[in-house]
Amino acid sequence: MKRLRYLATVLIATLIGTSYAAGAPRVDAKSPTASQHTYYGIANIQQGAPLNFFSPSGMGGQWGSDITMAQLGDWHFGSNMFNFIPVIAKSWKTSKNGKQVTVDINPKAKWSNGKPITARDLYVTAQIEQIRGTVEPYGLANPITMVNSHEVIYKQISSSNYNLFLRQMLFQTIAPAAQYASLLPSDINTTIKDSQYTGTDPALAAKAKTALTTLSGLAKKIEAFNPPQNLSDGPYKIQAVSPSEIVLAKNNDYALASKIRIDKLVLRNDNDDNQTIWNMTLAGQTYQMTSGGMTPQLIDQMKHVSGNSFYKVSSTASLQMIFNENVPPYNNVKVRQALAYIIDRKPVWRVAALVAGSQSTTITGGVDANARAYLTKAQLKSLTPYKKNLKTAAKLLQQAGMTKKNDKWYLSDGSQWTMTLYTVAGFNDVIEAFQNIANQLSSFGIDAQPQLVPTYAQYLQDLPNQKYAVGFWIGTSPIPYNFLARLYGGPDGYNVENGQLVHYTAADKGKGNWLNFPTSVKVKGYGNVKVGPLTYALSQTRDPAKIRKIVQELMITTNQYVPEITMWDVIQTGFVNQKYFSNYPIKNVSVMRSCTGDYPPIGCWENFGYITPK
Amino acid sequence: MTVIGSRVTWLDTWMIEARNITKTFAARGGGILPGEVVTALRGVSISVPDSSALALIGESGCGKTTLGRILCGLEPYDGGDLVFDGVSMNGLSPKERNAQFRRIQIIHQDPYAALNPVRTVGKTLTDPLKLRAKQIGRSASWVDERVHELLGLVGLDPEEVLSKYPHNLSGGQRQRVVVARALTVDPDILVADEAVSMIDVSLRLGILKLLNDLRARLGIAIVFITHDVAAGRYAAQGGSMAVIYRGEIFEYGTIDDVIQFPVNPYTQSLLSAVPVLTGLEQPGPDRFTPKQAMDTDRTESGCLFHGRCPFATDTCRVEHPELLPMDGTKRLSRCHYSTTRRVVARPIQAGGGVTTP
Amino acid sequence: MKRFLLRLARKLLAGIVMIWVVATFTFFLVRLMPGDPAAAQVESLIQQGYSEEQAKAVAGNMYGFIPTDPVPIQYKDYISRLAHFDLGQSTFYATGEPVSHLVMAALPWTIFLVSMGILVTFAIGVIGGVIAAMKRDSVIGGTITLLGSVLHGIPQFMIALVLVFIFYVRTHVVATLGPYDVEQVSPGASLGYIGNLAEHAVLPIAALAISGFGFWALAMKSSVVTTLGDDFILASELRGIKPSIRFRYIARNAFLPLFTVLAISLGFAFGGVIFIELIFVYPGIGKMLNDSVGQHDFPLMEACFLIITAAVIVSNILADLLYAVIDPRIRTEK
Amino acid sequence: MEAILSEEPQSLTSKELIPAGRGQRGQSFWAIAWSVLRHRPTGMLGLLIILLFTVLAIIGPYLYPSPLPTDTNSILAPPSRGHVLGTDFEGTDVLALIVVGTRYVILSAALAGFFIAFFGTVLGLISGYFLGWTDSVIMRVTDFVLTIPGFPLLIVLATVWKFGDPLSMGFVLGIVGWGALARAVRSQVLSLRERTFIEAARGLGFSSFHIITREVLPNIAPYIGMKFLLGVTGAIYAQVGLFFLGVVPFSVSNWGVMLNFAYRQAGAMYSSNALMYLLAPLVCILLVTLGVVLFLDAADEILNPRLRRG
Repeated sequence: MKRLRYLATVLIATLIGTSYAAGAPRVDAKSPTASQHTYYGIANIQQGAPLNFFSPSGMGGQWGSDITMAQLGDWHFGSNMFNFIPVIAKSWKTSKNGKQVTVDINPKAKWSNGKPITARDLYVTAQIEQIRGTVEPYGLANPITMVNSHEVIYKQISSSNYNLFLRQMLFQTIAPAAQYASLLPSDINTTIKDSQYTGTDPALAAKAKTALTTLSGLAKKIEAFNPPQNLSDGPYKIQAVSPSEIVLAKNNDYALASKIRIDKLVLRNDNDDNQTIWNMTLAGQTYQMTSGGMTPQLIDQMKHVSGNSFYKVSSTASLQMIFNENVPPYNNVKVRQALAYIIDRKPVWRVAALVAGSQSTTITGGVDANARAYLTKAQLKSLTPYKKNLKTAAKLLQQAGMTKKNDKWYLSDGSQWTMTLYTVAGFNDVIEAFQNIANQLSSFGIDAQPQLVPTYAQYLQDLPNQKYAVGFWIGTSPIPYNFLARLYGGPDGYNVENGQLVHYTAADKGKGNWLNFPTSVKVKGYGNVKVGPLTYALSQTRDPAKIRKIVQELMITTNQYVPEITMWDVIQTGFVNQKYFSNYPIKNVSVMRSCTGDYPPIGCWENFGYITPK
Repeated sequence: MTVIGSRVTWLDTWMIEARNITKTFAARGGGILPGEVVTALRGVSISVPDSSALALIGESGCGKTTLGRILCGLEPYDGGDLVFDGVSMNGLSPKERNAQFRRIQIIHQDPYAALNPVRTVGKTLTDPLKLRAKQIGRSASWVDERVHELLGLVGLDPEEVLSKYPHNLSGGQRQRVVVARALTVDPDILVADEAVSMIDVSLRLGILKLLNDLRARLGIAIVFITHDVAAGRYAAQGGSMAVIYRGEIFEYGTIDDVIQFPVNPYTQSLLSAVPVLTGLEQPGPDRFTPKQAMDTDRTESGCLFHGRCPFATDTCRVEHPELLPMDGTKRLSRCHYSTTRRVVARPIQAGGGVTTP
Repeated sequence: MKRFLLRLARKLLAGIVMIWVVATFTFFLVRLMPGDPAAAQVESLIQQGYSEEQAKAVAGNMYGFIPTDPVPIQYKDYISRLAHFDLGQSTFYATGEPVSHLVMAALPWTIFLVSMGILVTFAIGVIGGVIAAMKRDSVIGGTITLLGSVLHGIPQFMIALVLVFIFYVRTHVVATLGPYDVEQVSPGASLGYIGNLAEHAVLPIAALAISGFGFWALAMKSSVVTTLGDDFILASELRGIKPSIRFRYIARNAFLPLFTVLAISLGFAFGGVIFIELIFVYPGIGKMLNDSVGQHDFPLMEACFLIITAAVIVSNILADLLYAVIDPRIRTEK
Repeated sequence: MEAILSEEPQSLTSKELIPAGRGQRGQSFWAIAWSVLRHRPTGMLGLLIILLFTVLAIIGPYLYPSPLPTDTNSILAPPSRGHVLGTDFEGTDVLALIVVGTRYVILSAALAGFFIAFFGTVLGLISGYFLGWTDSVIMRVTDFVLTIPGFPLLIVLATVWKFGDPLSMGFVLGIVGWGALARAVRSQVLSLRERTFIEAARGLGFSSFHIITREVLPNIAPYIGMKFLLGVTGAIYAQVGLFFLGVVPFSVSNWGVMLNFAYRQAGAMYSSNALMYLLAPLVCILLVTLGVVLFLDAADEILNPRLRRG
C-alpha cells in the first residue's frame, strides 16, 4: 500500500506540472487596469497565430486591429462613389484624372509603442505590397514619393486608369517600417523595376525572371515573419489570450482614440459550432453577435432576452449556383435556362437562408438591390424572371437534344443525366440549399446529389482546376466592376497584366478560365456583346453614365445566358445588447455595411462615433 | 534372441518398431535468451508385435507419454527412426507418413477433454467414418451400420448414447466412446496413455477388459502407458513391458518376468513402491526406497539412476550402462549390476505361507 | 532485474518499430489522398507567385519531403526528418509554424484532461465496483451494476452533450466553455489559476467519469467477485479474521489486475477524448487532429496521429512497468 | 467509442471458454432460446428492440419511398399530428428520416460486426491453431492493430475513404476493430488445444481445415457471437460519432448527420421546436445499443449452458 501512496504522489505532481505547462503564458499577462467599461463580444480567435497581418493566418484584421489610412464611409447601390473617414490619414487629394493621390498623415497617428507613423512607413508598406504583388492590378507605380515626413504621393503607371485607385490606396494596411524594413534588401526598388519588364529583350527578360524569383522569396519571408511585438494595434491592444477568450484594452496611441469609449474588450472564441454565440446571446452575456444560419425560432428566443436588439441589414452578396461551361451539357444555354426554370428558388431560400437571406427574384449577376439600382423600370420588367415552369424547362431540354425516358432525362449522347452539386463541409446553408435543389431536380428526373468537399480552401483551389461541373460561390461587392468581374473577369480568363486586358481560353490550363463563357454573345437590343472587354471598361472609366450603361448591358446578358443562378441575396443579421451600451449604428445601413469585414465590428463602429456606455 | 546394435529382435514379426528415438524440448520463456533444453528421450527402442501388448511404465516425466505420442505421429522426433512393417518413416513424405500413422490411434488420459464437447456421440463417430468410407469406398449407409457396430463393440447401447453430448455421459462411457472413435479408422495399434487413471476406480476394470477384448477379438495391439504397475500388468497380459526412466529404457522383458523377477534396481524401486494390501499380501523382503526424490536428481553422468540408487558404486557414477540382455533370458536391463531382488508383494495363502508363482 | 531491463528494452524497441510503422502508414495514406495534397500545395504556392523550385522547397518544409521526388526518396526524407523529431510545418494553422510547436502546445491540455479524467473515473468506478460486489444481493449493488451496464452503453459525446445542455445551455451554471477564464485569471502557478482551471475541468471530467464509470465498476466488481472466491479469502473467513482486514485483502488483490488496465486505458483515452475536447473546447491533441483533418493540414494531422499512437505505446510500456512494480510475484522474479 | 477497439471489461467478455453443448437431449436450440427468454424479460425486450430496428431497416425505404417530401412552409416544425416527431431543416418528416436512415445504421453496424467477427475469427483461429511463424506474423499485425487508436484512425481514414455506403463503412470499422477478437480467439484456441480431442482428430487423419472449422470453431462460436453483438454496438457509436463530427459524406437521413444538423444548425439545444430533430436519432441510437446490451445477457445464457438456470 505504501507503494501505491508513493505512486499517487508522483501522479499528482505530474498533474500539477502539466497543468502549469498547459497554461504557460504566451502573451504579456499583466493584470488589467481598473476599468470602467468592459464590453463582451465574440470573435474567432486563432491562438498562437503570428502577429503579422501579411501572414495568411495572422491575427491581423480582427476587431479593427489593422490600421489603414481611412475607413470606408457612406456609399449606396448604383454608384461607384464612396465617402471615407480618415484614420491614419488626416486628408488626401486626388488629381483630376484620378491617377495620383496625395496623402497627408494625421500627426496623432502613432504605433503602439508611441512612435509616430511617418511617410517612411507608408513607403516601406508600398514596397512590401509590390513584392507581394497585391497592388499590381491597381497599377501602383513604385516607388511612391515621400514629399516630407508626413506626406506621400501615390501614382498609377501610365497604362493604368483604374477608377478605384484612391479607395485601394486608402485601404492599405500600414506596416511599421521599424519592424519590416530590415526584411527588405537595399536594392529592392531596382529588383521591383527589373521584375516588371515585359519586353522581348532576352537578357532583360532573364533578369526579370531572376527578379521575380527574388521577390517571391522575399514575400515568403515577409509572410513568415513573426514580429516579437505587435506595433500595429488599432483601437485595442491584446492583453491576454486563452484558447477560449481574448482580453483587449483600449489603445491610447490609436489615431481615433478619442472616439473609443470601451476600456476593456473581452471576446469569447466562437470556434465551437455556434454554441458559444447562441448560448451567450440567449443569456444576454454578449453585447454584440453576428450570425448567419439561425433558425427563426432561435432568433425569436434571442429577441426576448432583456436588452437584445435584432438587426438585419441587406448586404451586397448573393449565393450563386454556377456552371462550368467546359462540361456538357452546361455549355448549352438552353440547359442552363431550363435549370433556372426547374429550380424553384423560393423553397431553396426558405430552407437555407430564411433569416440570413432574402429571396432573389432576378438573375443578373448581382443582388436584387443592384438590379433595381442600375436597371430602368422597363429593363427590370423585360428580365426573364425564371419562375418555376417545368413545361418550359422540358421544352428547352428537348430543344437541347435531351430526351425523357421512364421519368429520367437522358443527354443527347444517350447517357443518363446525373448531377453532382459540389459544396463544402460545414457550409450548412449551401448544403441545405443543394439538398433541396437535388430533391427538386430528382423529382424532375435528373438524378442529383450534393457532394461535400472537405474544405473551402480545397474547393477554391479545385474550382479553377475545373474539377466541378456544378458548384456554388458567393457573389460579392456592390462595386459593379467587382461583382461583374466575378463572372466575366478572372474566372472567365480575363486578366489585367501591366494595365492591359489579356484573355486566356479554357484550353490554357492553369490560367484560370474555367467558366468558359463565350467571348461574344448576341443579346437582344445590344447586338454582339463582348463580355470581357466590356467588364474591364467598368474599371477604367470615371463617368457614372457610362458605368450605368455597361452594367445594364452586362446584367441583361447575364439574365439571358444564365452563367449563374442566384439562389438568394445574403442578409446581415445579428444582435446587440443595449443594457450597458447604447448608440449602436444598427439603423445606419452604410456604417453597418462598411463594418461587415470586421469581426466583431465593435472597433469599426466606434470609429464612426457609435457605441456609448450607459 | 539377438541384439544387433540397439535393435531388439527376439520376435520375428513386429508391426512397429522404434529405433533409437531421441527427443528434446526447448524450455519455455527463453525469448531472445537461449532457452534451456529438456531431454525427453535418449535413444529409446521398442517394438510392438502384431496383436501383442506392450506396457510402458515409469514415473511421470520419464518420457513414456512422449514416446507414445511419437508413436502416434503427434510429435516429431529428433533422432532415430520409426519402422512400420519394415517401412522407415524417415523416408516417407508427410502425406504418406500421416496415412501410416493413422494405423496407430491414441486413447487419452482424460476422456472428457478427448471428446469435443459440442458434438454428440453420433457426430463424433460419423465424421471419421465418413472419411474412412471415402478411403475404402464404402457407401453412406455403411457409416450408419458401422457406428452401431462400433458402439456395440465397445459395449455401449447405440440408441441410448448416439444423440448424447459428452457431458451427459459417465467417465467410463466417455472413454468407451473414445475407443470407439479410435476404432473408426481400423487401427492396428492403440496407444493407451494412462487411459484409466482419470476414470472412477469402479469403471477402470471395464475399460481394461475392453482393451484386452479388442486385442483378442480384433487383433489390435495395445501400447499401454502407465505409472500404475497393476493396471499395466492387467492391460498388457501376455505382452512385454518396458520400464522407462529419464528417457531411457531401464528394463525390458515379458510382463510377468519383469514384475515377478525385476533385475534392474530402478524397476525394483518402482515395484517396491506398490502399496501392499496388509493382511492379504506380504511385502517383498528386498524392498527399498530410492535415496532421493526423482526431480532433485539431475545428474547427467554415469548411470542416470546412480544418484538415487542405494546400490550405486563408483563405476555407476562414471560409466553409463548399456541396455544389455540378461544371460539366458529374454530380458534387457540397463545396469552395471543387474540382479534379481524380491521386492514384489506376494499374496498370503490361507495357510499363512507365501505362494511362489 | 537484468531480465526486467531486458524486457523493458525489448518493449521500447517494439514501440519504436510500431511508431515507424504508423509513420509509414500515414505517409502512404497521405500519398493515397485524391489530388495529392502535397502537389496541390506546390500548385497553390506557384499560384501565389513562387517559382517552381521555391514552391517545392516550401512544400518540402511543410510536409517533410519534396512532393515531386520519387516516392522512395520522399519516404527516406520523411523518415530521416522524423528521426530528428522534425514533424514538418503546418499548412493551415499559422502557416510555416513547426508542427512540433503546435503539438507541444496542445499536448499538455490533453494530458491534463485524460489523466484527471481517468483518475477520477477510476476512483469512482473502483469504489462503485467494490460496493456492487460486496452487496451484490442488495438493491444498491443491483443498481450500481445496472447503472454500470447502461452507462457503459452510452456514447461519450452524448453524455457530454447532455451535460452541456443542463449546465451550460439551460441553467448557465457554467458561464464559459474552454479550459480557463482569461478575463479573471492569468496563466501561471497561481492558486487562482489552478482553481479556475479546476472549475472549468469539472464538466469535461464529469463527462469522462460518467461514461467511464460503467467500465471500471463492472471490471472491479468481477475482479472482487473472483477474489472473494479465492481459497485464501475463504480460509480467512473461516479463521474469523476481522471483516475490515479481510476487506483490505480483497481490495488489494482485486485491485492489482485493474491497475494494468488503468495504464493501458490511459493510452486509449488519448484517442478517445476527441469529443470531450471538441464539445468542451479544450485545445488538445484530439481537437487538433479533428481540425487538421477538416482543414486538410496533413503534416499536422500526421503529427497528431503519431502522438496519439505514441501515447498508447508509452502507456502500454507503463502498464508493464507498473505491473512489475506492484505485483510482488513479478517483482521478486530474479 | 473505443468499445470495438480496446479490451472489454472482464465482466462483459472474458468469460471462460464456453464448452457449450446444445443442452439436454431433445431440446432444440430454439426451445432453449425460448425458455431462457421467457425467464428473462429484459433479454426478451432487447431482442424485440433489435427485431424492430431490423424490420425497419428492411422495410423502411419501402415505407417512405425516395425522395422524401419536403414542405418548406414547416421547416423545423414542432411535433404535430402530421409530423409526429416534427420536421427537419427542409420540412421533411423526422420520423420518415429516422425510419429511412435505419437501414444504413443497422446494415453498416451488422456488416462491421460481421467483419470484426470474420477477420478476428479467421486470423485468431489460424494463429492459434498453426502457431509457429504464422502465429508470430499474425500476432505482430494484431498488436499493431490493437495499438493504433481506432477512432483517431477512422478520422484520418475519412480523408481517403468514402463511407458512403454501408459496406464501405462496415468494412473499415471491421478492419479497425478485429484486433481484440483475434487475440481472444487465439487464446481460446490455445486453451482448446490443451484438450486432446483436437489431437485425436489429427490422429484420425482429418485435414487442418476440417479440424479448425468442425472441431474448434463450434466451441468458440458462442464467444464469437457475443463479440459480434458487442462489435455491432461499437460500430454504431463509431459511425454516428464520425457523422456527428461531419467528417464523412452527407446524407439527410443518416442519424449522425441528423444529430450534427440539429446540434450545429438548428440549435436544437436552444429551441424546443427542433428538440425532437436532435432527440429522435439520439434515442434511436440509445435504443439500438440498449437492445443489444439487454439481449447480450440472455444470449450468453442461451449459448452457454453452464449459466442456464437449473
